[in-house]
Amino acid sequence: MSELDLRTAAASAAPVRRRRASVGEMLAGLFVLFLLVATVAPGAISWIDPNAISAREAFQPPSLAHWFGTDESGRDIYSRVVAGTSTSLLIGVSATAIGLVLGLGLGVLAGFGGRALDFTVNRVIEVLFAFPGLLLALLVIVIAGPGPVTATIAVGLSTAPGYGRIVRGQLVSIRSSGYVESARVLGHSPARVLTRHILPNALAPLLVLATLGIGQAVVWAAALSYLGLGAQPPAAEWGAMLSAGRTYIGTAWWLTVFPGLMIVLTTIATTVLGRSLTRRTGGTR
Amino acid sequence: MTPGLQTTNRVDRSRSHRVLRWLLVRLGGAAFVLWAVATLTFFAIRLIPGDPAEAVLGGPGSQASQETLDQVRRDYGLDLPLGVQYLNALGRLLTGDLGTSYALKVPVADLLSAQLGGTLILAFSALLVAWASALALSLWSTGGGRIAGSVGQAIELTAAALPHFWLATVLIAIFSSALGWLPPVSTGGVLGLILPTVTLAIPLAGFLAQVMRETMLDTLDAPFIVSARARGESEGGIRLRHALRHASLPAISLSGWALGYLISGAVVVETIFARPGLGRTLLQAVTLRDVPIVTGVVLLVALVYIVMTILTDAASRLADPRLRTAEGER
Amino acid sequence: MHSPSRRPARRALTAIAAASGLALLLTGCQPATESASSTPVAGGTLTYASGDAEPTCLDPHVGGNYPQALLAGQFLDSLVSRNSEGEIIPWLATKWSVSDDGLTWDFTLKDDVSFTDGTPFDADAVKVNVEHLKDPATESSTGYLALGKVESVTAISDTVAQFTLNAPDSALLESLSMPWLAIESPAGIARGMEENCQAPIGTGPFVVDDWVKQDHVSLVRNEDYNSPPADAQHDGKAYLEAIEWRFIPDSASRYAALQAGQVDILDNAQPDTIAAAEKTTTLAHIDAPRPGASNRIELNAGAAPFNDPAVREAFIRAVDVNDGIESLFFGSAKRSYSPLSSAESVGYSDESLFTTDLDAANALLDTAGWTARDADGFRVKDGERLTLDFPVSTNQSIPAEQSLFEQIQATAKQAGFDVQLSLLDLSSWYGVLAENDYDLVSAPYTKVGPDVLRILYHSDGIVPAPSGYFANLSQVSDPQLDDLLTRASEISDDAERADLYEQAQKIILEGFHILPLYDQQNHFLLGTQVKGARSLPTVSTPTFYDTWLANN
Amino acid sequence: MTAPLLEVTGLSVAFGDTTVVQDLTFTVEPGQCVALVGESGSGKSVTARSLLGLAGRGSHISASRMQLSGRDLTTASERDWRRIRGPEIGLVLQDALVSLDPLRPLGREIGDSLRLHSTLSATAVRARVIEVLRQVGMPDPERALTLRSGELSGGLRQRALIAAALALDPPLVIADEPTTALDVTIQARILDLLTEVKSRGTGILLISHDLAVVSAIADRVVVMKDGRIVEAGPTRALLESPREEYTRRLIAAVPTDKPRGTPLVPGSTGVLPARSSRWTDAVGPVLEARSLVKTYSRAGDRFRAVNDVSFEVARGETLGLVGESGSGKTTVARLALALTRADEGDVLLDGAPFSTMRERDRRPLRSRIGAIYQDSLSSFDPRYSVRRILTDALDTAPVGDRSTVAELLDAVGLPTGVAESRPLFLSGGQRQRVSIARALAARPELIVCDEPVSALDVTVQAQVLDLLNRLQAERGLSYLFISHDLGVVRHMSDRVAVMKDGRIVETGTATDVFTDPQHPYTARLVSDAPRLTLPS
Repeated sequence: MSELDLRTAAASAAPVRRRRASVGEMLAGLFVLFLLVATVAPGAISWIDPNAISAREAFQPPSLAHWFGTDESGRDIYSRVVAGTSTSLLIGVSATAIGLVLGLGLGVLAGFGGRALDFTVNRVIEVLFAFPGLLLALLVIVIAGPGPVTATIAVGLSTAPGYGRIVRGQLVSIRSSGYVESARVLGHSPARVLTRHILPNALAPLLVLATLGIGQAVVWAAALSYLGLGAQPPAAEWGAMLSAGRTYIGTAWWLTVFPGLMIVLTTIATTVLGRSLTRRTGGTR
Repeated sequence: MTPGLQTTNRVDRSRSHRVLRWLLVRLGGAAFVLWAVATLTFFAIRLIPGDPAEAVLGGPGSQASQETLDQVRRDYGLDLPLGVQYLNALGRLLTGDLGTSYALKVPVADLLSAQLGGTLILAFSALLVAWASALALSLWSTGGGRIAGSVGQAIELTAAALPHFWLATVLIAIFSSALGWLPPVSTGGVLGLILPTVTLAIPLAGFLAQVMRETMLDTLDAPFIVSARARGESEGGIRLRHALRHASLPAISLSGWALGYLISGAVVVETIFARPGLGRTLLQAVTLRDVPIVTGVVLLVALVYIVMTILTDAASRLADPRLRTAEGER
Repeated sequence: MHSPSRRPARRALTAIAAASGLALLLTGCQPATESASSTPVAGGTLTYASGDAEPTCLDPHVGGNYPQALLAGQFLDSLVSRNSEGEIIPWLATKWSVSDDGLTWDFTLKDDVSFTDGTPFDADAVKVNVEHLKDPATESSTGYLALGKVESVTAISDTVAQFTLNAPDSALLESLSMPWLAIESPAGIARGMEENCQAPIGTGPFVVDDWVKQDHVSLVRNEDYNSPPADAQHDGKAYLEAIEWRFIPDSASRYAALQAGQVDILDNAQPDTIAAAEKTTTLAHIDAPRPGASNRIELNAGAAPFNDPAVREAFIRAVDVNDGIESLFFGSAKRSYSPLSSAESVGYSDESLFTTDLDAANALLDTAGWTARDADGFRVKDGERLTLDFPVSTNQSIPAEQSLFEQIQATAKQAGFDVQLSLLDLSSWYGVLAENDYDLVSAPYTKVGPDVLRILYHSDGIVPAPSGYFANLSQVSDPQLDDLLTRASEISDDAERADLYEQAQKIILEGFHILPLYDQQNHFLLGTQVKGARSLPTVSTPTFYDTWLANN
Repeated sequence: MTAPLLEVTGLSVAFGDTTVVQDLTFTVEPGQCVALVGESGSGKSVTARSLLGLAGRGSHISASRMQLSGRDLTTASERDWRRIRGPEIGLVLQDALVSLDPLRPLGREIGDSLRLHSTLSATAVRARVIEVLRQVGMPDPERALTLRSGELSGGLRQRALIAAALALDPPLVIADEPTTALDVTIQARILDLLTEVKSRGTGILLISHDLAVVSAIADRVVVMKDGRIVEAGPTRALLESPREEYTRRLIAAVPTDKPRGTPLVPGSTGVLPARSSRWTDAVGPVLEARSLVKTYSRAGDRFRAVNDVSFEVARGETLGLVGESGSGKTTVARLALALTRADEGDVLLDGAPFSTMRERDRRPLRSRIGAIYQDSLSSFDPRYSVRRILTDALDTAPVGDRSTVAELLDAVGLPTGVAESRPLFLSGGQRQRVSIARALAARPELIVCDEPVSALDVTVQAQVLDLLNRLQAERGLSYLFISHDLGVVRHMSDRVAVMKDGRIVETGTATDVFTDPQHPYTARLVSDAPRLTLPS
């Protein structure tokens, strides 16, 4: 209980309070839609080459021609923000996926592997928890060297114990749940109970949690980029853009504010959607 | 015939025994985790490509002579078999020796013990501020009807989504550059602590407020609140005497996690606000690949984290008697 | 310019002094109260914000990099210094003479100077310092290389130290003027490296009081100071009571702290803040370009495709840097067309070689055989893409410079070059260079005088020195050039030497081995309450001996 | 006759457009106990809370008259209410574990009312709390001050809760289901306590779903259904000669003292799977438990949840297993189902080993024992519809002898339309029927019923019990029927085993055990069980 992952606490504590999509949820949905379009077809919503350099047009404040202004090399920030969506989201999503897969592995081992294995995995999770977030990521970077791939793996790895604990908790509670017991009473085989009851019921909330996790993964990855250990310029990754723009905060705020805003909005939107999903699926518990 | 207080007598008799047992289990667990962290870090560090001796001399560019390399290997015990090195490292660890920094050539333990205080002061003041503001926010947002609820939720969400480095930039721009109220870099005093503390506290407060608000709403739905109201308790009294306590429980138990989160954040915040501390030391060590320092920081943070979880665990047990009685039934 | 945080010393070298003074430029509005407060006031603490890496050792003998030099100037004195005209002037040594064969130097020392630990400064101390620098265990790099021709030092008397050389070295005085060869207390040195690194003991105007790692170094006034250099404005102890030397790595925070009055002076000023500061009445600007080489991109002639001079020329014709320098540096950096810093009087420029001409570049590449282009628009030859690896050290290139490289990448693409930028930490960057795994590289090099050219372009520099560093990153190997540079380093006639260096620079420029960008940027911003701050005309580090604070 | 203590005329409570209480009229005299009786959704609890001004956010309350001791409550402001709650009306809720703040010691919880409504000093508050705790029969009240509700047993918690309501000695106490979820023996003590409170002149408004409980203490009964009064009158008159159909159904549904096999739903035909039926002639028992022992560790101690338990269930027979909470009933059920392994002893199915086999070998046999649980909802996979739940169970039935989903639903009296619903959206009774249908799917010989009707309203309980009886008669099923409710067990069982502290203290035919208990514990249990007796 003491190391209860925050997101579960926030997510599972939310009882079924509303059914209809709120304004917030609709706005979040719209923003996520924007992100998806920006990822799949950035050309559809931006028209300027995100890497087109024009030194003469550097540091232009937001205008009709450049909605978010231009950066130090005269590149259009709006186009770069759109172009950066796929990179940033890719990092966020893959990091979450890595965390999820590792967490699932740990959780399944603990949840099904018998007492000794459960004990061992729990200790492993405890140990991993003792490297808080960014620290584990930095350790990974020391070992593997900086870069976007390492950063992704590092962030993924640092989220794994959280997911592992949640998966284990889910599995343990489902395994002792009434419906698994009644399936056993009916004489169904363990394999059938596992595939038809335990896994589906354990995975659904996990995927919802993952939605919540993507936002935080984007933030951590951006932090690594900011420290110069993640994605690197001229890649149009939000954290890297922010990092590059921060030098000019005194003279050109738009270099910093817009990529930062994207990170914040992405996190908010995924959290809102994740929570709304929790509420919707949580009702069937 | 009236049932006696036999249940409570049993609780009494075994209480001290149980507290001791709990403490032993926790300390044992802590020792194990520390050992595992040390072991894991020791072997993980060996995964770093390249010769550690070369790293001591400044990396692959140094092209140090074989002689120098051998000398360094002997100095740092790198010529011994891995198992012996490991045991040596563990042995040194037990005496509080974390090795010698590659870059600074000073004992890591001395270096870090000087840095630990700054980080802890920062982390704890941020924890305190986050705690207080989360509590205030959730009290307000659960008490003021639907609009306050929505606004409260929006504030929590936004706060939790703010990256430290961005927040720091914006806060400096506003409070130092534009308004000139607060110093942008550490002064060593309280004034310089404000901006870094706030930077770290805001996102955490967002997280905590989410949890607190949910707990508070659940608490306000609980039958004992009806009981309290039926005694003539006012809304303020309900919040103060009942809801507040319940809402702080998850926040207490999350404090261990929160401290880890804050130390992570300190890496960025200490660099931006030029505060001395573990985070900044770590970042510099990472860029210099100063392995002993990285290892030392990781171990130290793990230690802090473990101590903190034991403390929060104890605090939770103090604050919530249900935890003490529930223990045995597992 | 940023200096590397480790082993940078290898790049910072002494040189034969070309008598070019360092421009000390004080720009920004001088406050109207200037005349009223022109009498120095003693007392107060100056807060210095350094954006350079925190040194790992305060003893500049160990390693020897720019961050160390910045600090060492406050508590160590050198034997000699330079004035703003570039002439060597007395400091701890009052006079010196050289034998006809150029192999024996006698330095006469001040006789009333003591180190701050009470140890008297004498010829023995000089001997101990030189031996310390030449001892491999010291791990000296800069000082070691600078004393390469010095065989030994003998104490003729308490006040006369005799240097014995194995070859004539007209750069000796300039070498000795550098902070990396400053004189420390023999007793201090004897404490061992670990202790000496924490607080070296010198004769300087300030004393290291405390070093709080990751935060600051406290320097307090040396109340008994009596050995200022000959060009100092006053005698006796410094005006300032103390200096708090803070490390503030984040440039935006550093500037914000200066604006807020939290610090009095900062280094590594970012271009946009320089521009902003110049518009204010409360901040002033010191532009002190470092001596030695200009900031330039080296084209590695040691490997394909730049082993073909036509490809080198095509690259230089293809890229456009002028607009970028103008916009990224907000007018604070002037375009250079020379291998040498503008601080060097013998610098030779040829702007005509660097005019951008995309057609010419394309034509050159066509004739060089890079005729085909692939789907991405990059040129190919024998199935090989025209790729240029450009490792960039994040420690040595400020953000504006990194942006400039991105712009180079973009303009080079038009001609069909695929420039691959990779941002690396220092040790990885050295690694890549050591493995000859680069085509383009920018490696600033600080050294007094044109002798820097010998280090950078003599073919000896292609082979790593025993210290491991090789300086000839463009891998120019030209016997004629080697000859010119060797002769120049030993010749004593100034005019003749200037001529040799001009020939050498012509060869370098016309061979399209380098793309000069600008001087090594070295900007300080300071509050106008700081009076009498200047940079030493040796390696442009600031000195605060004459400095005082107006409002305190 | 003096003015009534509480007088309510034409009380209506609405939430938005939904009216949950309509036109309610009743009075409570000092020293009188009036019971509001109704099933879930009848509006009885909302009524109780409206009287405290606590109906909740969004409620709209109207009444032509609502007076407490002659004082008009309809115009009371929130401030007025706060002065009424506590000194004028005390409230006792169900289950003190959640009705007292688990984080605060009793002394503070009970003392709160005194602190809020009096100017007593801390010492005086403490003295009064001790006094009132003593009054409700709390042993060692001084020590109890420092305890939290979680550290007390259920009965003591409830006493503390009553003490909190009595602290200011209010003229009226509203008790909302004060004994639900308590064991019978403790329930009896609490009812005694309330009777004592009443005798001191305090008026009591008792809210309950349980006519039997009510009959023990109430002077008047108000029967509610769907927010309206169905019938009201003095307890004796109402129970003896109910005028309304619904009241009659309610009374009929109480299983206590209804002979085995009589239908509890008026009008349905009775079925009597008498012990003499042919099913019992088969050789040997269906299920036999021999000397079962199961040990758990709690708080460092090991204790025997099940201690040397033996019983057998004959074919076609119902064995009732009755006991209070913690007596080990559910553990016995789990052992019988071989869901946990016994430390000692074994379970035989049709004379062959069942519990000692390997799980793999036992699996084919499992279809012969079915199970029904108290919380049927949690025994369904939340993602499954009724149809999937049943087809999932049908897979384990013997091939060639499989019912269809429709047949199963029909057998338990559910419309086929239910098949596509998810259990979450069904009523409690419907869920339990689905649960029974699932148990039937595999064509078991024996069904273990663990508190199958405890969570149901009494009329629904009656229907489910009737259904179980009918199915037993039709299919010759055997039941191991576990319940804490003596009335239910007696009504359902041929033979009864009484459990206490992990042991079976008495076994015998239902009639023998209940009419002539041999063990003192059984005797106490029987005497404490509430039945529809009339206040004498």
